[in-house]
Order: sequence, then C-alpha cells, then structure tokens
Amino acid sequence: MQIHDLEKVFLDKIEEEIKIEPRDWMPDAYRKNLVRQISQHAHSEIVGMLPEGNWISRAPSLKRKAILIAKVQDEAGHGLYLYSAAETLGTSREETINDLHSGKAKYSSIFNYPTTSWADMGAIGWLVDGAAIINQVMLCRTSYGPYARAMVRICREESFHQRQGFEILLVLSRGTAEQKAMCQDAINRWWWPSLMMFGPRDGESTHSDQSMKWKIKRMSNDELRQKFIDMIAEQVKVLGMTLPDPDLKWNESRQHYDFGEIDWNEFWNVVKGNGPCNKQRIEARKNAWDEGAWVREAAAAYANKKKLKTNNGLEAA
Amino acid sequence: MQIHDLEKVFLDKIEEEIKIEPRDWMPDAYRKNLVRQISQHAHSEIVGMLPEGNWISRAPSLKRKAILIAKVQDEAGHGLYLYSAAETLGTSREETINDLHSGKAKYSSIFNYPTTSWADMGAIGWLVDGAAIINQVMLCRTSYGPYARAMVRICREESFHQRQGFEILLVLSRGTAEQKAMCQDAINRWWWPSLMMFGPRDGESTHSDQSMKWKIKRMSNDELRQKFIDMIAEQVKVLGMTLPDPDLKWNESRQHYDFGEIDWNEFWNVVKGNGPCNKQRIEARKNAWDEGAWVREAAAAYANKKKLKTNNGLEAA
Amino acid sequence: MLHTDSLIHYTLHLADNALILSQRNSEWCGHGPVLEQDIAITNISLDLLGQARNFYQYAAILIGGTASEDKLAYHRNENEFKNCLLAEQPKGDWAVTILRQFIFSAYQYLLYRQLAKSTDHQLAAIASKAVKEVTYHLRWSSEWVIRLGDGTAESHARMVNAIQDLWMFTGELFLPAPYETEIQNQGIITGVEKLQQEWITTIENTFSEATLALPTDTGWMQTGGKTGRHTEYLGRILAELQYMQRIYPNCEW
Amino acid sequence: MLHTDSLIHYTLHLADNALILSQRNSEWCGHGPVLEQDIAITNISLDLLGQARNFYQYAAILIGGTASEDKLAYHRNENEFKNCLLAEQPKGDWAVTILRQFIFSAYQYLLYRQLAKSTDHQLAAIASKAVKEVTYHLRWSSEWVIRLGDGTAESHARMVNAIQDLWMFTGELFLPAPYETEIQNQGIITGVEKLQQEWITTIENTFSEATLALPTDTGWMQTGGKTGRHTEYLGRILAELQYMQRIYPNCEW
Repeated sequence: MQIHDLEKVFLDKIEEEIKIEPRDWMPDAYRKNLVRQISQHAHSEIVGMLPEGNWISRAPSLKRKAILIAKVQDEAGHGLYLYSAAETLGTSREETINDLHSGKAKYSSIFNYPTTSWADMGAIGWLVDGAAIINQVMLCRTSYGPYARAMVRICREESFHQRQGFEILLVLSRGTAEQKAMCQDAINRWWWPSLMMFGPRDGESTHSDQSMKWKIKRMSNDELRQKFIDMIAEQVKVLGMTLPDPDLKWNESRQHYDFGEIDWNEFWNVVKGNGPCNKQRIEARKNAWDEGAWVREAAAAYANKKKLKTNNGLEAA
Repeated sequence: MQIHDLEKVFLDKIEEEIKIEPRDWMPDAYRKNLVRQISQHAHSEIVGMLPEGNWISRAPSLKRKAILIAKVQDEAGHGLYLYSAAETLGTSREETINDLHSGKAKYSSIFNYPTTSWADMGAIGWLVDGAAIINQVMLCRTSYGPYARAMVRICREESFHQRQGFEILLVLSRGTAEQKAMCQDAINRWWWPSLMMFGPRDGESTHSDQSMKWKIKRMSNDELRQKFIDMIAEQVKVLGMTLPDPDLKWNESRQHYDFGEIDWNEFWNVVKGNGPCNKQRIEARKNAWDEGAWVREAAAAYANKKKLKTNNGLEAA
Repeated sequence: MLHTDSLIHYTLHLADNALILSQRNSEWCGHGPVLEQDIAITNISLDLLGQARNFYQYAAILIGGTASEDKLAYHRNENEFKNCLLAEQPKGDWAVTILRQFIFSAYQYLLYRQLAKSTDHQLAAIASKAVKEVTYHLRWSSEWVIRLGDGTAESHARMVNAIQDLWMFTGELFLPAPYETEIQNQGIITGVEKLQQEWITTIENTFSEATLALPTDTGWMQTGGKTGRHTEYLGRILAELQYMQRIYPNCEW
Repeated sequence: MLHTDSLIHYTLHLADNALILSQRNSEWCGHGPVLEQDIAITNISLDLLGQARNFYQYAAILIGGTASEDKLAYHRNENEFKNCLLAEQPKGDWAVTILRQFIFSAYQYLLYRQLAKSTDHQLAAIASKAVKEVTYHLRWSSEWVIRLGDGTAESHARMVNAIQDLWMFTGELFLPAPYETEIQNQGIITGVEKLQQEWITTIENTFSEATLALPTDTGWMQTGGKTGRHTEYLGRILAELQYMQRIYPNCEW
C-alpha cells in the first residue's frame, strides 16, 4: 500500500472509533505526539510520588499512613502502565527516563509545588487528582488502544484517591480551629496551580488542534478546566471552605461558574523550570536512578549468569 | 654526647620536675608513648563531638542549645591543642588522623555509647567530663611541656563543662516525674562506662608502669578511678538520684567507697570495636574527612596560586 | 495482672518491630533503584504497617481504657519502644535494606509460624494472617540477596559490607526479654531462642547460593532494643513519625 | 495595636532568619571538612543563635503575657515562621553552605547596619551588637567564596552549582513583606529594597575575585518564606528543633 492509502485506513479507523493498535500503521507525527503525551503522563505519576511521599513518615495516624503509602504506590503502578504503553510505540523505558532527567521531557508542573502541611495530602487528592481525572476520563476514549486501556485502569484508582483526599479535608473541616485553618490554607495554595494543570488557554496550546483531530484529546483545555471548576465549586460547599478567587460565581446564562484570571506568568515560569521545587524533584529522581545503577547492573549480571547456566545445562544434557 | 649521657640528662630533668621540651633529646619509647597517648586524647575530643552533636538540633531550649553548641565547639578546640602538641613530637595531623580512620589509633571507648535522651547531655558532662578531668588534672603536671600546657587550658574548660552537665541534671532532678526518670535513666546508662574510662585494672594495663616512671602519668588507673567514685558518690546525693551499683558503700576503714565489679567483658569488647556505636562513629569521621577532601585541596591550590602571584609580583618589582 | 503486663509488652514488642521496619522501608517510596522494586519494598512496608496495626489494636484492648493504636504508636517515648535494634538501623543502600529485610523476614517467618499456634487466640490469628505476607517477603528478599551476592563484584562487595554492618544486631532477635520469658513460662509462646537454629540454616542456605559467607567471628552482639535501650537512630525516627500527634494531641485525622 | 503587630512580625522575621540558619549551620558541627572550619562555621551558628535569642526576647516583651523566647521558637507552627526560604535550604556541600552564608551575611551586614539607626531603640541595640559579628561572618565567607571559586576545577564547578541552587532564593531578601512595609511607613525601618544595590555590588566584587559569574538571567525568584509559605525543608527542621518542647510542654530545662 502507498502511504496515502495507509493514512486513509488510519483516518477511517479514527473516524469510526476503532482503536489504533501497536502494529497498525500510524503517521509519524501521531506516534511522536502520543509518545510525548504518554511519557509526560508517566513522568507525572513518578514525579508525583515525591510531594506526597514527603508526608509518609509524618502521617498523623496509622490508618492515614497506610492509605497514603498505598496511594503513592498506586502512582508508581500507573507509571508502570504508562511506560508500558509508551513501549508499545517503540520507546524504551530507559530512553523515556533519560528524557525526563535531561529536562527534554516534561511532567505536570503541579508537582513543582511543595507539600508543607498534612492538609496538602487532602488538597492534592481532591484538587490535583480531581483535575487529573477530568482529563483522564476523556483519555479513556483516546484513539490509541493501549493508552486508552491503561487509562481505564488508572481512572478507577484515581477516583478512589480523589474520594480519599476529599475525606482527609472533610475530617479537617470538622476538626479544631487549627485543623480548619490548615484545610483552608491548603485549598488556597493548591487551587490556582490545579487550574493550571489543564494547560494554556485554547488559543495558546501548541499540540491541541492536531490532538483533537486524531482523537487523542476529545475536549479542549478550556472546556476541561471549566468542567473542573464547576465540579469543585460545588464540592467546596460541603467542606464549608472557600476557593481563593473573588471572581468565582455562578453564571446563570452560561450555566457555568465564572472565574478570575489565572497567573499565566507564574504558569510559564514553572513550566520553564522556575517553580519552587523543579530542581529538587528532578534531582531526587536522578539520585534514585543513579544510586540504583549498581542494583540494575547486578540484577542484569545475575540474570545473564542464570541464562548461561541454563544453556550450558541444556547443552550438557 | 653519648646516648647514655643524653638519657641521663633526660632522666635528671624528669627527676627534677623540669619539663621536657620539643627540642630536647628524649628516648624513642618516650616519644612513641606520648604520641600514642596525646593522639588518642585528641581523637577522643574529636570523636567525642559526635554523641553530643547528636542533640544540638533537638536541645530543649535556646539557652541549652547555645551552651551545647559552645561545648561541642570547645571539644574541637581541645582537639586542635592536642594535635598541635602531637605535632611538636614530629607527627603531622594528617598522619594522626589517618591512624584514627584506619583503626590503628584508639579513642576513649565511652564515645561508642549512644546518646538517646536529652539527659545524656547532663550525664556526659557530669560523669564523662568528670572522669576526664580527674585524669587531666594529673596530666597538667605531666613531664612533656607542650602536653602539660595544653592540659592546663583544657582542664579549665572541662571543669566548666562538668558544672554545666551537673546543672542539666539538677534541673531535671527538680522537674516533672518524667524528667526525673530521664535523669536517673541517663545516670544508669553512663555510670559503668564512665568507670571504664580509667582503663583496665592496674595489673592489666600495658603502658602504665613506664608512663609512671617517666611521669607521663602520675597516678594509677585504679587510684584515679577510686578518686572519681568517691567524688561522684557524694555529688549524686545532691541530685537525689542513685548510682546503679548495689555494692556501692562507704568503707570507713579505707576512707573510700567500695564498689561492685566492672563488666570487663563489655569493656574489652567495646575496646575491640564491638561497642554500640564504634562503626557509626568512625564512619561519621571518615565521611567528614573524605567529603572534605575537595575543600582542603581547593584551599591548598588557592594558597599556592596566591604565593606564586606574590612571588611573581616581587620578581617583577 | 502480671500475666497481662507481660503479654502487653510482648504484643507491643511485635507491633514496634513491624512499625519501625515499615517506617524505614517506606523511605524508599519514590526513591527505589527501579520502579518494580520501589513498588515491592513499599508493599512490604505496607504489610508490616498492617501487622503493626493489628498488634497495637490488640495491645490497646489488653490495656483497655482510652488506649488505641494511635496512642500507642504516637504517644510513647523512645525508651518505651520495644523494637529490636535491627529494625531501626538506617535503610543504607539497597544491599543493607535487602539484607535487613531478609534477616528479619526469615526471623518473622519462623516466629509467626510458631505464634500461629499460640494459646492466645488473638495473637495466633494475627500471626497466621501475617505469615502469608512474610512468606512472600522472605522469598523476595532472599532472591535479592542471591542476585546481589552473585551479581557483580560491586554488588557482592556491598553485600559483604551490609553483613558487617548488620550482623551484630541479629543476636538480639533470639535473646528473650523478661516479658518474653514470662509469657513463655505461662505457655503463651514457645520461646524465641528455639528458632535460632532453623533461622541460621535459612540464612546459611541463601548465603551459600549468593556466594556470601556467614561471619565466622559472631562477635559481640548489640542488645537493648527489646527493653527500650536504643541506638541514636530511633529518636530521630520518632521525631518525624510522632510529629503531628505531638503538636496536635487529641485530634481526629 | 497594628503598629505593634507589624513590629512583632518583623522582629520574629529577624529572629527566625537567624535561628533557622543557625540550625542549618550547626549540622556541620563535628562534620566539617577541616577542624578549624568546623569551629568557624559552628561559631557563626552560635552567633546567629545569639541574635535569634535577642530578637525573640524582644518579641516576647512586645507580645507580653507568657510569651518567651522558647515559646516563640518551639511552639509556633511552620506557617507562622517568617524566615526567608534561603535560610531553610539544606546545608548541601561546603560550597552551598559557604555561598549561602556569604549571601546572607552580605545581606545581614547591610540590614543590621541600617537597623542600628532605627528609631526603635531595642532593635537598634540588638543590631549594632550583631553587626560586629556579621562583619566577621562576611569576611570569613567571602574569603571562602574566593578560595573555592579560584581554587581547583572541582571547587569552582561546585561553586557554580551552588549559585544555580541558591540564586532563586535571593530575591525574597529584598522584597518587603506587608509587615515590613507597614513599619517602614511608620518610620521604624528604612526599607530592605534600598539595600539591594549595595548588596549586589558586594556579591559582584567577591564573585569577580573568585572568578565566578553572576547569573545573567536572574529568572523567577522564589518567595513566600517571610509570610509563612515555606519549602518542604522547614517542616523537617522544625520536627527536630521542636521535638522536646512538643513532647514535654511546660517543663523547665
């Protein structure tokens, strides 16, 4: 078949909502776009372990400690699914990881903010995972099969995490004055960064148009962001807390919440690497990787020895 | 002069209580014995910074924190005096330190016990520094001039430290039930190890006889130990605490306190390197030294550059 | 009454062992040498935390009144903690963590298997659930001991170092504390010293496959943890672990 | 009343800066690269602790009631601490410690010199005493910046790294917090932004002698410490620092 025939088959599948699978022909740009997005997503899971991991040793009850450890571990699991999905596109895990460490690949900027109080564990679950889910629910129907299937598994766990996060805040919101203050403070700090998670405004998003055409994405950044705001603006009432946006109010005609201006200057700065924790996060990941080099080498060497022994055994037999 | 004439001059000086000075002739064995003892003493000051340093970050009041930092810093200063005294005998600081790291040189075994409560800061000051002082007061009159003079300075500061340690315990002994228990617990843990600081029983001490003849030492291990016990057994009454020795009681005929058997098995094991913290202490010192290598090299390189510039400047002028 | 006291101490000893080792292992979470092993060690941390909670909950019932798992974990002081010194040692490199886990799992496996037959039905129930988890921990950690011991020259050297670092803390595992002797006399447990022979055989077999040598000079063993005399590490562990509860006592979380 | 509130906040800000940096520097005690420098950095730690105590004592007087230096240092929470983010960053290697101290001493030197002329006589008195200490800190640390910058290739590279690590925390020093603006309006202080030019000249001169370059892209600056928004490091510092007082409140030590 000629390239343009292949392309037609591909586009027809997209049109007919048939998933693209690893062995199918796909345009290079589609592959590249997916690799970029999936690996960015994988890195976000892995880097995202760090801000929450910061509170494992200090979780205020054994039950919360167990829930938190399990949650961070789930994120590692999500990372694994996603690295595997990226591998189906011909990119090895090592390459993907190297791109993270070199700064070539990005991860969600939200994880460049520090977790400075226990309430942040609640706010991350509720707001950050909440924002992620809005995005991921859409991705469960993304056009690339392995990515869509990974997303289905991930979504199930993420909504569990979001409920847990909300519950942490709910307990705080019903606690002592100090706990209430802790809760409100965390919401204040995480609200705007979580809105930024949906990326730049539609007009300024580089990859969006093509992604929509290929049904990698199915809703625009601004649509997703609005959906999130509408959801959270209702849920915050249950907590008896407020969102730190004086312009936030229900717009009867739009049937949506209006909201204030996002600080895009901060957004672009954090993306560029100037967030409070960018250096710290990447260094933590690099250190883990570098200090683990001898372990990976030992495991490989041992596996080789084993294989040789087995082969020799077979030959001798 | 012949060797035996030199030796006679040396021994006459010892006899007449004239200090031996760095440029004086001295027997090799005297020099060796002194280097061993002084560097062991220096190492004890340096390693001794670690158990107390362990509580600087957690000192329970700002005043206590300041006193503790100053105290540990004094110990570093004592280390400096003593390394200098050893250098007058022709041993460089680097050699001395290498001997510590290789395990060739010893330091006081007491610092191989852990500091696990704030009260340990008091017990170390009162008991450990107390035992050290008994030894050091004698060493102020030791036959080697630089060592004796270092000791005079050190003794002055040490007795200050001992008073501070006692005062920490005094406050605890007048505090809450928990503080009192903390105080007694620390005394229980530090009492026997501090008795071991005076070394093996007279019969089993390798270096003692010769050291006494040369007036490096002027009292035997057992004499010093008895002196210490007699002192502490009185002071503990002021604290309203007890020493953990059922056999401890005043002996009217000896005019000394009798006391129970020391666990010499433990003593020799800790000396051999099997104490709770031997590995930890030496590793901390080695790490500090190794990680400081690039700093020392940079300082040396810069000093060299400076010297070259000055020389070139002079030549050009 | 003494009966219960010793049983409480013993139950806390089991709980503290599991909690402190869980805390140490959880330091790897997000920092493991490879993602699959990050997950595995975190999983062990979670299992141990679960065991700790079961033991604390039982101790809280024995103590009665307002005792609770969180009161016991967060409001006892360092010298009330009864974990073995081995559990509180720093996580070190991957070799130290693996070796400690292997030593500990081999011990816990035998201990829980024995405890599952205890006349104390509550302890028996907790132990028989836990023994399943520990069986997996033991397999995983012994596989890693072999992989590292028989891997590269570097990994072998690191394992040898780890053995040197940790061996002196193994004696305490099999030295009964007074409260253990007490409930052993009462027939509640069989006695930990009886496990030592089988334990050393487990260690020896795996070491031999890993081309690692058992220390010949077993040397002087460090003890004290079981009766509240710890190394300098526990204080710092507790400062973090108990931070929130100490600052905000009597809150719900 | 507002007058006093801002003055209290400002005094606490000065105290917290000194305390947290003192705590960081004291981590070197017993672990310095060479004995003389172990003593020197510990000495700076002691001086800073002394400054912190003077400021806390003054704040306690302003607050009145049962306030005390220890209550203020040991019983405030993370988001009440007003130190600059720079002070709480990890000690890092000797290059990071030296650079941080140099940056901070250059700042403190100008700040205290200005503060010594404050209409608030208590602040003025504390500052004029402290400026003598800081003069020495500045000399010592700038000598080390030069020595490391112009030492070996490795030490130069480490200084370059340290600059990359720390530079983004320098902007906050000269960005007045609301309480600073407030007491500046009241004529108590002259305003920290006026110090920036002289500060950068100090940095530049020493860097130039050290063959080090000022960052050209000054980039985005991290802020928040002065108003209680910290990095993840402060929480861990306080967990240790406050440990004893939190466990045993209302005790004498």
